[in-house]
Amino acid sequence: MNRSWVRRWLRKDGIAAIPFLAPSLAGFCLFFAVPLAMSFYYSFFDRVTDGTFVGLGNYRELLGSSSFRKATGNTLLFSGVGVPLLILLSLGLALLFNRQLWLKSAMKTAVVLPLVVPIASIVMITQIFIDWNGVLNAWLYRLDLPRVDWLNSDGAWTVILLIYVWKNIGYNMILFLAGLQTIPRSYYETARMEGAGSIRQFWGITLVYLTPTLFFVVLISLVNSFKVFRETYLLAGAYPYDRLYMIQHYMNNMFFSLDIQKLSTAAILMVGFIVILMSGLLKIEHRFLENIE
Amino acid sequence: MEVLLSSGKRNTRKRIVVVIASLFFGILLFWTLFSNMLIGLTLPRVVTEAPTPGSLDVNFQGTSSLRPVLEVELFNHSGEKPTEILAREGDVVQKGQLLVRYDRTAKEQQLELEQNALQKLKLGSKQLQDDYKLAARGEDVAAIEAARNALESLKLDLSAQEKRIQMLQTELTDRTELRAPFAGRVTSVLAIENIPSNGADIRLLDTERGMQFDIRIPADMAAEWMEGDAIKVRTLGKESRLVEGRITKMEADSGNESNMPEESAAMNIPASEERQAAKEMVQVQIRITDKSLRAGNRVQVELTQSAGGDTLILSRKAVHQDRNGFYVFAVQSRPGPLGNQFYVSKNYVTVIGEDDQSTAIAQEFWLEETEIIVESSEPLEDGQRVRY
Amino acid sequence: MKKISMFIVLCLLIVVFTGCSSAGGEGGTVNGITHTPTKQPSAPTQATKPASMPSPDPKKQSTLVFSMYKRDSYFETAAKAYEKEHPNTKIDLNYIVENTGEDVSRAKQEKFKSAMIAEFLNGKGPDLVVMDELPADKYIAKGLLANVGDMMKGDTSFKKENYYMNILDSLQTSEGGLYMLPLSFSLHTLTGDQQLLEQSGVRMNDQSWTWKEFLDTIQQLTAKQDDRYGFMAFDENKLLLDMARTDYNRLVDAANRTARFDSDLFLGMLEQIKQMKGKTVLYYGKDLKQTDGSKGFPIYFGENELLTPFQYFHYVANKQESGDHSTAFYEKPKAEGQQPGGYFEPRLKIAIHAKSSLQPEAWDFLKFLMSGEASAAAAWGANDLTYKGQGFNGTFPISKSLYAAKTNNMVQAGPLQMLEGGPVEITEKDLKKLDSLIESANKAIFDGEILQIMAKESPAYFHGQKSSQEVARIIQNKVTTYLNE
Amino acid sequence: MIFARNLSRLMLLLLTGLVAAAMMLPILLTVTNSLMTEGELSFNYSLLGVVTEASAQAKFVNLKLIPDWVTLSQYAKLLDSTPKFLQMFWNSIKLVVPIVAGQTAVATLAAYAFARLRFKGRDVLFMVYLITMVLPFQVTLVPNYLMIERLGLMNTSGAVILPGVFGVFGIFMIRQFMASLPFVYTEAARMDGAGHGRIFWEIILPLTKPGLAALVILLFVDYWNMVEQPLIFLKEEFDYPLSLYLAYIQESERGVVFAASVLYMTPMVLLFLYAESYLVEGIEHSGIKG
Repeated sequence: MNRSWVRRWLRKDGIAAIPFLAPSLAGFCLFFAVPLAMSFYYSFFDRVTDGTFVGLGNYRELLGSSSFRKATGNTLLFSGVGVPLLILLSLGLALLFNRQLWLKSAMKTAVVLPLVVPIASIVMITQIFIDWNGVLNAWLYRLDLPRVDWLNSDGAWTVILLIYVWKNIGYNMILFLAGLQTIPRSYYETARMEGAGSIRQFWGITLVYLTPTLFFVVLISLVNSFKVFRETYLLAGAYPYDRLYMIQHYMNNMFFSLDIQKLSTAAILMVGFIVILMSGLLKIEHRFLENIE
Repeated sequence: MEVLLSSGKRNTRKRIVVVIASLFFGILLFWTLFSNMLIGLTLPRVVTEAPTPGSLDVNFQGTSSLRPVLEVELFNHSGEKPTEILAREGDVVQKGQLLVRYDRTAKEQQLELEQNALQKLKLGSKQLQDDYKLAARGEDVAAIEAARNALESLKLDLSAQEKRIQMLQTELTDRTELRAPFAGRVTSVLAIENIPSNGADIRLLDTERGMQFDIRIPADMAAEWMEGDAIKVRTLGKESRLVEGRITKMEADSGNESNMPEESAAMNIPASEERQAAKEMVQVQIRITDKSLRAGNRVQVELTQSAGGDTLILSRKAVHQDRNGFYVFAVQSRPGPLGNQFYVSKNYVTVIGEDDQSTAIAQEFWLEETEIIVESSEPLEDGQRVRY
Repeated sequence: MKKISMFIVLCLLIVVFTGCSSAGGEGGTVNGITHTPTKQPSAPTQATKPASMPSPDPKKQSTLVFSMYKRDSYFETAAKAYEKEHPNTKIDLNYIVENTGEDVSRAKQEKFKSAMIAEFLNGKGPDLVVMDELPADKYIAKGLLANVGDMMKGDTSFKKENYYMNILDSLQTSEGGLYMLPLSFSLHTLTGDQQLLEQSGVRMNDQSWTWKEFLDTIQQLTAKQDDRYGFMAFDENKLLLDMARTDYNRLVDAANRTARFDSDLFLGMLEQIKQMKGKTVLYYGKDLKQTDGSKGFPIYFGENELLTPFQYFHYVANKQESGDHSTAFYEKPKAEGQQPGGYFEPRLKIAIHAKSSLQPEAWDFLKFLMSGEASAAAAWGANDLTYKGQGFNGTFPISKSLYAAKTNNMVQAGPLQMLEGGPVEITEKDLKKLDSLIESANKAIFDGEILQIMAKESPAYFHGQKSSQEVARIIQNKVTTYLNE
Repeated sequence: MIFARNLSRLMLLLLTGLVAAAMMLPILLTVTNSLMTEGELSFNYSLLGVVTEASAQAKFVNLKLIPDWVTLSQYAKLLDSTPKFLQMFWNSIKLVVPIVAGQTAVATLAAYAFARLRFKGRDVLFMVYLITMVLPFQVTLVPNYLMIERLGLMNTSGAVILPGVFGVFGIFMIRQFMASLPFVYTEAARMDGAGHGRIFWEIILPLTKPGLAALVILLFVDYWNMVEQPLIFLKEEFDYPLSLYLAYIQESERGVVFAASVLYMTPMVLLFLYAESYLVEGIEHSGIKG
């Protein structure tokens, strides 16, 4: 009975949604939806203006490009390793900081601080470490090992991964902390009274109620894993070491080659991938929402 | 309990953060205003003007001093000392006017002597005439001859003596006076009373023929002139006025400036040889027949020429010169954080003409509505920021 | 329910409609600045190449937009002069930086590149643009630039004999189109003492030599005598760039998207450059610094970039001071079988937007720029040694008559006062020599991503940090990535 | 029992301490380096990015945490002789504050619709929203440029602020927070006949406080760090925000880069310290009982 009532008023929400959605929708159409639609349109033409329709020609060409495939593979690898790693670490930290802890506040600040470090400093400090004459090579020298050109070796990949994790861990932690606050303490109390252990509590309550946040964090981490391009670009230029050559490099280079078709096509492919990923996540979220209803 | 405590702690922390934040922003705000002011003060201050369109009458002014066309020195040939000097410097004299009287006594005494000698000779001649009459009656031919000879020679002596006296007499009138040989003006009196002079006593100027001077004039300005044309000349001095002159001679300037030591033909430009050299000059001789003018008087030739049609007039101080030519400093405004900021931009210009106040430059696009720097508290450079 | 779906449909419609109409031919006004407000959005604006260039309608009010990265006073002067002559045409000069000094970080350059891409691809963009900072080949490949070569041919009032056509002709693309006109250029040459080289008895032919032959020649020369070095290059990297440029087609196969930087050819270049260091080849940048012998290296050949005629005399005078009395200019080595002729570097390359509705006006203005009628510089002096900030006024102009006027000024001004040493007389004979140098130049110095990648990685080898194979492999990888994008 | 608990606490402290130290290292480096003299900096880092001869074996960049001589000269130089810096600092404020305020407002409203209301096409629309968040800047630059130009926003701060205000991040984030709020909270009000406006304002909004705090922090950080938009859409350097000064700091200004970084970071750190208390303010404290 209760359920059908909910469904009924939900159906009426359409009109109610308009005032809430209108301001956002107007701006969104102007600044995001139109450009997105145009990108989509570009991906089927051979030129931006006065182009002829080439159907899937751009897509075929793109998939035929070995550099694009390389970029895709590298991006998948980087995000595939980086995102889970980041989420695990930040969730762990958030859980840690959600408890009573000495000097909690100071440490929390310490974890969040990398977020505010400007790119210029990040790049410079990274260079101090990985330059040919940098600190890492100085240590190697002391160990009587030959120097390494970090930016042109597989080490660069690790370095970028470290930068990514270091920089975004605070970001995710903030999100998780905020997410954790939405879980009513009473749930834990009830669970504790029912005799559930802390691990059971984590799986049963924390993780379940954190699902929407988690969904969000996954996507943001993914977006941020793309954004680490800025640092990579400043460190290694438009054509970095093979392993570092990500989809963002490809897109950036396509942009400066005026190849908007390939750029748009690559973007659309990327969007397609993300849509699939998100549909999965949304489905999980729906299940969760139904759960808590 | 714990919640209350921690929220109390939180509030203190928040307060601390707020205090630090306001301190931080306060300092930055203060510094923003302060440093802008400070920088503003250290900038060189400039005075500007906007070039006004119009044609500048390019003035040429050449000054020169007059020299006479004819001037003679009058000497005392007697060698006597002047007793009375009638002429004074600047006197306008008529032809034949007495100028100086010289000492007559020596001459008069000599005349008296000579006259006495003549008297003596005349007495002697009576004797000889008598002798001759006597001898003529006789038959002694030789005696007659001798007597006649003696008489003849005495007659010669007599006439010679008479001539001498005559000479002395004319000398007495002529040489003891100095008279003007022509109408003119006494330019200087050199004779001094009672002191015999060796040189000229009076310098006399022929006013009929007038004065003349040489001057160098830019060729383009003199282009319309021919020899014989009239020209206005300004006299300098207390009573400056315009007099009419006439061109007597024109010749292209040899370029050798050492030839003309006197005049200072100048376009009123900062001494810059390059500029002078750039202008072709013409050497002009102008004669003035104005009685009131004296030699050595400064005269000035003023010429005006409209410089081009499309010119802008600028203060002369605003135009500078370097190796590459003339330039001005324009003020360029760029928008800055607190209003506009002004920068110096150096621009080369084509100078068309100048007078002592202003310079005419060729109209150029960027000069429209541009402020040109006239004065600056410090030497300027291209691109420098200034305030005004 | 219905309303919601209506709303969404409406929104999507807006999206699609605006998307399409914007993507179609763009000719609309923006902020009321641009010209031709009436243009069918869907009308193809594909530049129909006119058989003969129509002269601009003098009665039409038009505003030419002229974009460039760096402010150039010559353009400002010229624009104003042109506006005065053509009261109905306004020139709107857009530049990003006052001078390159304020953009050390190249942020503004990135901005300029991005903005130009956005404008061009939206079918707007300037009518004229200075291409020096932009990847011209990409613009040409996308058909964004008009073929000025055609305009030139179609314009009867354009007097070819007044321009260095050898320069313009050699800037044509392989299809014969000419998309950019340089307003000026510099010359890249070798210098040597003619007498000395003739006396040495080593046979050489600078008209046709390749780098290999050239380097062989040097080796022969240095084998004979002991106190003279062979060749003073600027540094290893520049030498490598020069060598790679001549053999570019053997290193890069753009059509098949393959690079051969791991080949023996390239490895050979790298190794040869390093091996010859010392007796045969000296490096200006490093060796001169180390020995403090500012002039003290007797050499057979030096390399030189002449930016102005002044530099020619300056260089000859300098050599004279150090004892070379018959300095002659030689052509730089070229690829095998290539036509004789020296190298030049085009500067201030200007292109016309293919979709500009004001092409006749733009061409007319470009013609005006090329003629140098508005050039204010009277003569070259010691201050004009560098290209920096001099723009058009500093370097060799593309206009022959302007060049003649300038050199004439130089002769008129009398002996050139050098920064050091005595004044140098400028004679007609010298100018003739220089003329032939200009007239024979027919190889443009080009740059590109591939050469930049190479130049970035190779110093590690020259400084002994990595082996040649390692460097070659990295270059090969990166270039392959580039080619396969 | 107590001992074991203390031990585990100690272990935890140690662990987090270590993590924190590692995280802090670059920031410490920045701060301490900002207190060095320019001479010391250039001595330490002169070899950075220089291709040295292989023979120069033992020459390395000198990493130093403690300055030889503590000085504020970098700050003095930055504030005194770089008026551009301060100008850009205020520009950043002028750009970021409206964006954060605007996006928070717009996003909260939209998020409510996405999270608490149900209408047809909601999920599709939301998906479209999300997609735009993922696209790199270059992809939409060309159409965006056109749009901004058409709206007459080119070279005005509006070109940066407006797209920022309508950014999707906030919607997404707040939606997730609102979605996870149990429906029971609003059901009672709903039964009482409260409209969506009231529910939003009186119940949901107070409950999303931690989320809003997180949003403000993250938005501030994101937009404080933005580089591309202002670079492309603003023309004059005096309109540029501080992020551009730092992202493209010049070689000659390396002596002040650390000081500039410290000043650059300060507002964000202060904001975090301030908002942090809201961030951890659990639901129990917000006065609503379930």
